Amino acid sequence: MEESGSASPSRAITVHGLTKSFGNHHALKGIDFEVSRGESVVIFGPNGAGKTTLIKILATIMNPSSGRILVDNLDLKDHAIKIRRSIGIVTHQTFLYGNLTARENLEFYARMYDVPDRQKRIRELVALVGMAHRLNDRVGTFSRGMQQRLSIARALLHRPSLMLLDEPETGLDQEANAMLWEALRSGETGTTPTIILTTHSLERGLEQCSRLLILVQGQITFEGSKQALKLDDLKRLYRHHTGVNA
Amino acid sequence: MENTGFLLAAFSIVWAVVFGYILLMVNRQRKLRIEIASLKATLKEKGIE
Amino acid sequence: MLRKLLVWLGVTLMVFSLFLVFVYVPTERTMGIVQKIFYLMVPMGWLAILSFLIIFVGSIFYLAKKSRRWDNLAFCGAETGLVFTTLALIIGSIWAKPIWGVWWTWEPRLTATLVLWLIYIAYFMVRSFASEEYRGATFAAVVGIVGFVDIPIIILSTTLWRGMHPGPIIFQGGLEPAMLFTLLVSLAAFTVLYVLILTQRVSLRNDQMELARLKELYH
Amino acid sequence: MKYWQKIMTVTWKDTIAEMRTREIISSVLVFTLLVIVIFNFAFGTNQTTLNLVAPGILWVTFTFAGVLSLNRAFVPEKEQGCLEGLMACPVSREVIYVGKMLASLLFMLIIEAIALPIFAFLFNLPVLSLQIIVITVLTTIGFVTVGTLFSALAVNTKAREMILPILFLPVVIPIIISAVLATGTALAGGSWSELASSLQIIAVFDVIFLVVSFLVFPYVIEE
Repeated sequence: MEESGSASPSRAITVHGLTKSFGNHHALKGIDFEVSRGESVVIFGPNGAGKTTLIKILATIMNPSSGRILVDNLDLKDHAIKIRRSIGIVTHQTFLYGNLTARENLEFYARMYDVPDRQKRIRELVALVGMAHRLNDRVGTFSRGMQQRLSIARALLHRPSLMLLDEPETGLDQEANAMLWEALRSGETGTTPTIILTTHSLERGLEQCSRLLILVQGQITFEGSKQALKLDDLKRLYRHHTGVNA
Repeated sequence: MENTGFLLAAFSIVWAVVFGYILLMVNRQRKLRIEIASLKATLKEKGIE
Repeated sequence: MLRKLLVWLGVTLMVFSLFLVFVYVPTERTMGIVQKIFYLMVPMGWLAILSFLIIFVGSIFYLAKKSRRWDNLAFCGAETGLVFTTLALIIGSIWAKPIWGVWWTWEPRLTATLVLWLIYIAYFMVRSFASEEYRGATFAAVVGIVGFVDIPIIILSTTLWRGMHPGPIIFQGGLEPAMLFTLLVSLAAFTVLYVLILTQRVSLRNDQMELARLKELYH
Repeated sequence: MKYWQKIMTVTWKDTIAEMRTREIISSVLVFTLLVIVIFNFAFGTNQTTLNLVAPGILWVTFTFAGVLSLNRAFVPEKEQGCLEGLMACPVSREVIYVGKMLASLLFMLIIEAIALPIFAFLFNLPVLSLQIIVITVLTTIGFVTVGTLFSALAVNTKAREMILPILFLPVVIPIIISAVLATGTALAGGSWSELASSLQIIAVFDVIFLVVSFLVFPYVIEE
């Protein structure tokens, strides 16, 4: 994470020939793409296209069936533990324990990620997500929205240089969603992180990202930068590739 | 020769089960092969495989 | 070709072993003719353990390579193993009745076989309870590995439990040469039979998989 | 050193979560007491009979207590995807296994530490000896090494409450046998050397399954 701003304009992520099978079901059928440092890429696709599988593989939660993935020029297979240090994840699940307080949850993850100066960092983040007043309450007593805010704090604790956002807007209210992007853009994590986002919302994806991929049935069917695209074009494009209205 | 019955029972049970199992397998495989062949033919007609 | 050879070898060995058991080998003095079940019981017990060795090998390679073929091997080993372990239990109780006067006795080897049988059952249960088939295969592989490693400990503990010393309990002074020879031929005959059955089962399972794949294509 | 810190962090997390609700310890403890009382009805109050069946009662009780508490070990991890959160942490999978195992071990030992005196009291038996404590600790280690592995497996299946005992019980039979034997010998006033063979089997089981579970655990939680 410290070296993310280093001089070499190298890539943050290289994915080559990635496949993933669950028994006879092929969730990802040979995926190739690259992401530069600091870039934000959005992946669109209908349900069951393999978006979540892809995110889980990048997060090293799931093992690919074949293919090669480099993160910061390190092979994911050989350097999983090192790479995990630089990854932050927000999904519709919060990864928080209902029986622990907000502080205990953050403290737990802070320890797991070797966050220096834990207490200060925790205070910083709960202030950022507006949860300071509930720090010592059990997470199980929180509303869904509050849990999601805390989940953002959890993901940012270790100042990740690569953010994986798997449909983050599910469960996040408008305000919390804005807060998340604000935090990512403001350099709260040190430098602007590389972002990979999956979402159903074409508007939000287009707004937040510089490049987009469309994933259909485990294959990337479209790849392009957003410059040339207006929302209407994207909608047409999406329908063309997926056969579904967005 | 007392207990010859037990000896014969043991041998016949083993052989009955073993042959039963083999027969079951051969039978199932024959049916499977027929099914596979017909499915392959239909798939070919449809031009999938 | 090889298979045909194996079939002939198996049939020859089997006939020869039957001849040895029923005609050639002398009847043991204290237990009488029923002692001859021994030549059936030992091969069954051996196949029960050999099958678990196959499950073990198949499971390890499946976890390492995630290739369907290794899971198939482990699964087929488990099924044939279950058949032979069940037979070992049945023969054990046919053996127990004339010798001890009861159908079931907690004799160490019989007890160990029963525990092994329960682990075989667990192997199939975990498969059927898994939410997806591929996960079931992984979980079964874990059970296969744990179960195999457990076998020596099970044998040790059941022996200790009945207060018997490990070692042959059927013959105090070791086997007579004629008996040993008969036993070895029986073991060889059943091992060849086992290989034939296992390969047949694997080929059947491959066909089942092929059918499943074709059906997937069809839909 | 870092390795141990992470392991202890996982154990610490489980422990404070348990302290807050006492879900496992209190429910399993009540269950244990009920089983002991029911066994008392089943075998009557004849002290000679009780001496004979006491080791069996003790280990049947602890075995089922183990199944019950291990069944809960991974349930909190499945809520809100916490297991995935753990897997995304910069630690090897084995850290998760050892951390959770130590927490389960702690809970089981607490339950046993409370149940044993009650057992001694109700059955009028000297089970609070060093010998029996050693047997209990060693056997419990065996329970949780295999149990944690199977618990992680069971939580990913349908009918998870059913699958754990079906897997767990046959595998731990060797240590239950040995624990019952050793407890019987210890209650009869046997010496350490008379316990040696049983304790050896339990210890060998512990070591082997610690290693095996350590090695296969990653496959259980990864897809």
